[in-house]
Amino acid sequence: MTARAGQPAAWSYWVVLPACILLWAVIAATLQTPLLPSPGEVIVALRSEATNGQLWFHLAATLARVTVAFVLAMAIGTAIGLAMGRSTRTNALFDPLLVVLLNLPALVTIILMYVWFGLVEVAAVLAVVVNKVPNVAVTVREGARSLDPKLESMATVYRFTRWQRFREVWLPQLFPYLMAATRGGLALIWKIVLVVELLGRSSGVGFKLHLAFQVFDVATILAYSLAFIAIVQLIELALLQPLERRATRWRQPETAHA
Amino acid sequence: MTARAGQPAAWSYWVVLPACILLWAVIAATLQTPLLPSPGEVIVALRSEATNGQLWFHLAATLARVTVAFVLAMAIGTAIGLAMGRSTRTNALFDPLLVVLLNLPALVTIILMYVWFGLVEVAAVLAVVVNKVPNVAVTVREGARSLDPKLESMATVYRFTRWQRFREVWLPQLFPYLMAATRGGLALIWKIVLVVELLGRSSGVGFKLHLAFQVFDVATILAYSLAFIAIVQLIELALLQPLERRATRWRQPETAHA
Amino acid sequence: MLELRIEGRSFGLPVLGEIFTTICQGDRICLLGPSGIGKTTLLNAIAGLDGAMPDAAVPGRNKMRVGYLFQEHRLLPWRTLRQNLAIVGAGDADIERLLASVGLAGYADHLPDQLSLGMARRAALARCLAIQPDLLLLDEPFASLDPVRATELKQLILDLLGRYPTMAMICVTHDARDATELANRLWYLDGQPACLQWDGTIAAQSGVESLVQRLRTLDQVV
Amino acid sequence: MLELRIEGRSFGLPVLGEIFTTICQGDRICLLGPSGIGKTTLLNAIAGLDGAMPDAAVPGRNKMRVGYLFQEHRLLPWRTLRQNLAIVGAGDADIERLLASVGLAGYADHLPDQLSLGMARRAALARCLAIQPDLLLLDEPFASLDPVRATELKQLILDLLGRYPTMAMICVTHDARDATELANRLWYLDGQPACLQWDGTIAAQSGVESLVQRLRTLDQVV
Amino acid sequence: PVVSVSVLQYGTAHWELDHIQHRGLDREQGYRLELRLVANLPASRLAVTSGAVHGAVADLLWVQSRFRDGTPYTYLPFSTQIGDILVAENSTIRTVADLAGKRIGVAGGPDSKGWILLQQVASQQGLDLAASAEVQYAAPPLLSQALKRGQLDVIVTYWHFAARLRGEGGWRSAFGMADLLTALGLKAKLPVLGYVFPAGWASGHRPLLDRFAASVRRVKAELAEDPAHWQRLRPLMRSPDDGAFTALRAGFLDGTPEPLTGQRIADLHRLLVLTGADPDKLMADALFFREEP
Ligand SMILES: Nc1ncnc2c1ncn2[C@@H]1O[C@H](COP(=O)(O)OP(=O)(O)OP(=O)(O)O)[C@@H](O)[C@H]1O
Ligand SMILES: Nc1ncnc2c1ncn2[C@@H]1O[C@H](COP(=O)(O)OP(=O)(O)OP(=O)(O)O)[C@@H](O)[C@H]1O
Ligand SMILES: [Mg+2]
Ligand SMILES: [Mg+2]
Repeated sequence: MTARAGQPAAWSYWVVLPACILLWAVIAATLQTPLLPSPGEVIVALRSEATNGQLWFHLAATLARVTVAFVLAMAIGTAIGLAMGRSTRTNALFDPLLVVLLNLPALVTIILMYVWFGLVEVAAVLAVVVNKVPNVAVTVREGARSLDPKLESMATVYRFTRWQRFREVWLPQLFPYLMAATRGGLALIWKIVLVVELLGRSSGVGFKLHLAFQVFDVATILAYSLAFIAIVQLIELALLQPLERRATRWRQPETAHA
Repeated sequence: MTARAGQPAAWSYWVVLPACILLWAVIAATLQTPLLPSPGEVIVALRSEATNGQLWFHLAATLARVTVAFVLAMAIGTAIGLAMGRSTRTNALFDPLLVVLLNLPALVTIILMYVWFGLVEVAAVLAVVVNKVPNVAVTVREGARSLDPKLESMATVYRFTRWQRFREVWLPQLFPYLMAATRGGLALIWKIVLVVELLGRSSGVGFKLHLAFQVFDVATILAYSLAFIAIVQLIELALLQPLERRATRWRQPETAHA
Repeated sequence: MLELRIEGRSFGLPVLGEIFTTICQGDRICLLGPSGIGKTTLLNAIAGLDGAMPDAAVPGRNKMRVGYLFQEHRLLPWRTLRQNLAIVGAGDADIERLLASVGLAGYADHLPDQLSLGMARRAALARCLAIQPDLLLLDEPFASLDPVRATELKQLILDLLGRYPTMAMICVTHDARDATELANRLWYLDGQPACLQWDGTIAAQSGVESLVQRLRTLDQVV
Repeated sequence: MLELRIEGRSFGLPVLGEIFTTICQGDRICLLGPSGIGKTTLLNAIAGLDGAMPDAAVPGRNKMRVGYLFQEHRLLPWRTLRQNLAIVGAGDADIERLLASVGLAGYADHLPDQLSLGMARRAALARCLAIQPDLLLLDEPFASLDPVRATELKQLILDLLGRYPTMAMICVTHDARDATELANRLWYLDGQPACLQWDGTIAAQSGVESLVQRLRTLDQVV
Repeated sequence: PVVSVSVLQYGTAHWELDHIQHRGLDREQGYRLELRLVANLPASRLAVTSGAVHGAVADLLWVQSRFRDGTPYTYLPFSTQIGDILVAENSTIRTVADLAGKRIGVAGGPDSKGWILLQQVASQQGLDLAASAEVQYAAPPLLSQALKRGQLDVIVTYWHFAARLRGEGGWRSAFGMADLLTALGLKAKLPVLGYVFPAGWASGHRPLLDRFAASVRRVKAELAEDPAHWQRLRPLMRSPDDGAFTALRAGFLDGTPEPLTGQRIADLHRLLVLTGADPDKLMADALFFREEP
C-alpha cells in the first residue's frame, strides 16, 4: 500500500542476505553435519577451487553457454511472443505447438539434440535455446496483448515507422515483461545448462556439480553455485537495476511534498 | 500490426500441431532410426503403458505433486512479488535473497531438502516450491511495479477495503503477469518435479522417464512426455483460455464497423 | 468542518504557496485559475492524496466522506458502470437512478471504454454522488459536455446541494457563468507559487459580467 | 480534397448513419453535437482509424497528412515533450517555438505525467501542429483551459489557418462562440443513428446569439 | 525385523534382490527385505545418505570418499564387475597404447574407477591419456549412442551397458579390465561393488546383517545353479533379446565375489591407493563385512 518512495538507501541491499548467511552459520555450527557445511567451509572450498584454476575454467565455460543461449532465446522468444500477442490468428495457429514446446521436458530436448548433433557444443546450446524460447514467448505474448490501443492509433495517425512503433510505443510497454523474462530467464537458462552439462559435457559448473554430488561434497556444490550466483548478482546490480531505473523513471513522477 | 480481431475459428487451433506431427512422421519414416520413433510407435508405447496401468499410476503421482506445488508456489510467490513491487524498501532488503534463491540450482535445493527431511513426499514438494516461488515473485513484482497510480488514489479516496483494492484494482492489472507466471510456472514446476522424482521418488513420470533413458527407449520417453503435455493442453483449452477470455474481455471493446 | 493549512506543495519546484483557510458545512466553492497553476494539486491535497498533510491538523477528516470527481474519469476499465458504482457501495436502485440522472439510463452494463469521454465523465460524477459525500470535490465537471447536458448536470448538483445543506463542495471550473450559478464562494488561485489570490463570497445577484470583469483585473495584477 | 462517404458505423448498435459530404481545402469546420452522439467516432473514421472505410473511396487520403488532437492527449508517457515532438519529425528549433506558442516554454524536458491535464493537452496540440498537416482534426481543443489560454490558442490556430490557406480543419467543440470565431462551416451531428443535421456555412458577421438560437431549435427538432 | 535396500529398478542388484523376495530367502533367514526402487545411481546414494533406507548398492571408491569425509559405511561385497572398454568389432584398438589420439567416452565422469585404472596403466606405459586423447564424459546411454553413431572411437562404460551392446553384436571389449588389474599388480576379481550400510546401524544390527549376507550368498548360488530362474527375471532385465540376455547372465555370474579375506582386504586397500585415496585415511578393516566363519 505504501507509495513507491524514492531510491532506497544503498545499505538496505546488504541487510537480509548477510543476516541469512549469519543464520546459516549458526545452524551449521549447531548441526555439525557435513551435509550442511558452514559458510567458512564453503569459502575454503571456493578458494581452493579458485587457486587450482578449476573454478575459472568451469565458470567461464558455463558463462559462455549461458550468454549465447540467453541472447538467442530472448531475441527469438520476443519475436514469437510479439507475433502471437498481436494477432489472435497467429496465436490460435501456433499456441498448441507452444504448449508442447513449453512443456517438453528438458531431458527430452537434451537427449534428442545430443543424439542428432552428437555430443558437441552446438547441441548443448541449442537444447537450452529450445527449452527457453517458449518461456520468453509466453511472457512477451501477455505483454503484447496488453499494449494500449489508444497509443497504437496515435502511432498510426502520426505514421510511425515500424521501428519507431517498436521502439517508442511497444518497447516501453513490454519492458516489465522483458525484465521478468530476463530475470526468470537467466535463472532458467543456467539451470538447464547445468542439466545439459551434466548429461554430456566435460566442462562447466554442471559437470563439476555432478562430480561433487557423487560424493555429497555439499561445500563444493555450494561453492560453485554461489560463484555463479555472485555473477548474476553482479549483473543484477551493475546492469539490470540501473537499466530498470532508467527505463521506469517515467513511472515515478515526483509526488507532491510539503 | 494487425488489430486483435474477434475470436479466431476453432479449427485454427488444429492446423499447425497436426502438421508438425505429420512432418515428424515423415522424418521418422525416412530416417528409420530407433532414436526418432514414429508417432505410431509412440502411440503403441503409450497404449501399452496405459493398459498395464503404469501410465495412470505415474501420471497421477506426478500430477498430484505438480498441483500441490503449483498452488503453494503461486500463492506465496504472488504475495512476495506484491510486497516487493509495492515498496522499494522491502525490495531493496529482499532482492539479494531473491536473486540467490532464483539462481540456486534445483539440484542443490532438492539435495538439501531430501537430506534434511528425508526422502518423503513433503521434501519433494517443498523442493519444487522453493524452486518456483522466486520465479513467480519476480514476475509479479514487475506487475506490481507497473500498477496505475491514478487508480490507486481513486481507491484511496473511495476507501476501498484491502480486499477490494486487491480484487478490483490490482488483480485485473496483474492478470497478464499472473498468466505468464501460470503458463511458465506449470512448465517449470513439471520440469522440476521430474528432477525431484528422478532423485528420490519411486513413482511419477520423472522416475519412468529416467528408466526409459537408461535404455534409450525414446518412444516411452516421448509417450510419457506427451501424456503430460496432453493434460497441460487440456488445462490450457478448458481452463486458462476461457479464463483469459473472460478476464480480458474489457481490453477488446468492439471497434467500429461499417 | 475542515481547516485547511497548507504550508506549500512542491514537485521539485514550488507549486502551491501557503494556503490557510476554512471550509464550512454548506460552502459551495468554485475554484478558478489558469491552466497548470495548481488547482488539481490543491484538490489532491484537500483529499489527502499526496500524503503530505499531517492528518492531525485536520480534525475529523478521516471520518469525512469525500466524493472526488477526478479530472480524468478513473473508472475501473474492467468493470461495468453498474459494478463501478456498486464497489463504492451504491445499491441496485440507486445505481439506476443515479445513471439516469446523469443521462446514462440503459448504459449500466457498458464498460467505460464503450462510452464516449463525456459519458464516462458523467458516470464518474454519478459514482461521486453515490457515496453521499460530506465534501464534494469536482475537477471541471462540465468539460467535454454540450451546453444542454451541462445545464442539466448543474441543476442536478444544485438539487443535491439543496437537499443536503451540510454538504460542502469545491468545484474547479474555467467558466465564470458556472461559478455564478453554482457557488456562494469563490477561490481564485494564481501566482508563483500559487496562493488564493481571492477567497470571497459571491452574491447570487451579482451578474456574470461583473465577475468576469473582476477576474480579468486579477489576471492582470498577478 | 476529401470526399466523405460513410455508410454508417456501429458498435453493435448503430452509432453513425449515412454521412456523405466533401471536405475542401481551406474548410474550417466546427463539429457540434450532444455528448456521446458520435463526434469522436466520426473523427476516427475520417482519420481512417477504424479501418472500416475502404481507402479507394477516398482518393489521395493516403498521401494526406492528418494532425489529430485526440480527446485524451495520447502523448507517449515515457518520453519528454521534446522527444514526443521529435518523434513526429519536429526539428529542435520548431519544438521550442511550438511549445512556447502553446504556453509551455521551459517545459520541453518534462514528462507528460509531470504536467497538469490542460498543459498536456496543449502539448498534444503542439505535436499536432508540428507535422504541418493538410487536415487538422481537433477534438475539443479548448476543454480544460482557462479563458485566457483558450483565446490565445484560438488565435494561434487562426494564425496557422491564415498562413496555410490549403489546410482544412475539423474542430469539435461545445461552445457556440468558438464556432463563430474559428469556423466558416458548421456540422451539427445528432439523431439516432447520428447524421449531419446541419452542414452549412457560417457568415463571420452572424453573431453568436443567432447561432445559439439556431442550435437550440435544432436540439428541439431532433 | 526389516532390512530396506534402495536399488536401481532393473539394475543388476535388483535381479538378485527380487529373487530373494520371490523365493522367500529373506523370511527363511528370519527377516523381511524391503526394496526401494530408484531411477538412477545418485538417487540411490541420496536414499542411504538421508537415512530413508538401511542400505544401497555403491562402489568402493564412493564408500572410501565418504569414509574420508567422516561418514563410514560397512561394505558387503556384491560384484567384481569393474566395467568394460568397448570398441567396434573392426576397430584397430587392441592395447592401451592404441588409445593415444582416440576419442574416448567415459561414463560417470573422471572419478569412475575403470577410467582411473585405465589412466594408471597408460601412465605406466608412458602415456598421458587425459592429455593425448579426446575425452568426453557423459551419461552411459548417451555414450552407447555416440559409439553407435561413430561419434566416439571407444567408450569406458558400465559392464551391463557393455553387455547389452556386445549382445547386439558388432562390438567387442578392447581388452579385459582384469588385464588392467593384473598389469597394476592387483588380483583380478576384486569386489568393487558392494551393499553399503551406515557403520553405526551395521554394528548395532550385526546379526541381521549376517542373515542378509547369508541370503545374498544363497541367491547367487541359486542363480548360478539353475538357469531357469533367469527366465523369470528376464522382464527385470528389460526383456533383452537372447544375445544380450546371455551376455548379461554371464556377466552377472562372472561378477560373483569370493568371501572377503584379510588378503583381499589388503588388495582392496591397494586398489584404493592406486585410485588416489590417501594411504593414511583408508577405510578401516572392520568396515569390510566378513562373514562369520
Ligand atoms: N507529478 C508531477 N511532477 C512534477 N510536476 C507536476 C506534477 N504534477 C503537477 N505538476 C506541476 O504542478 C503544476 C500544477 O499542476 P495542476 O495539475 O495542479 O494544475 P491545474 O491547475 O490543475 O491545471 P489544469 O487546469 O490544466 O488541470 C503544473 O505546473 C505541473 O507542471
Ligand atoms: N468502443 C466502443 N464500444 C462500444 N460503443 C462505443 C465505443 N466507442 C463509442 N461507443 C459509443 O458510440 C457513441 C458515440 O461515441 P463518441 O465517442 O463518438 O461520442 P462523442 O460525440 O465524441 O461524445 P463526447 O462529446 O462525450 O466525446 C456513444 O454512445 C458510445 O457509447
Ligand atoms: Mg487540473
Ligand atoms: Mg468525443
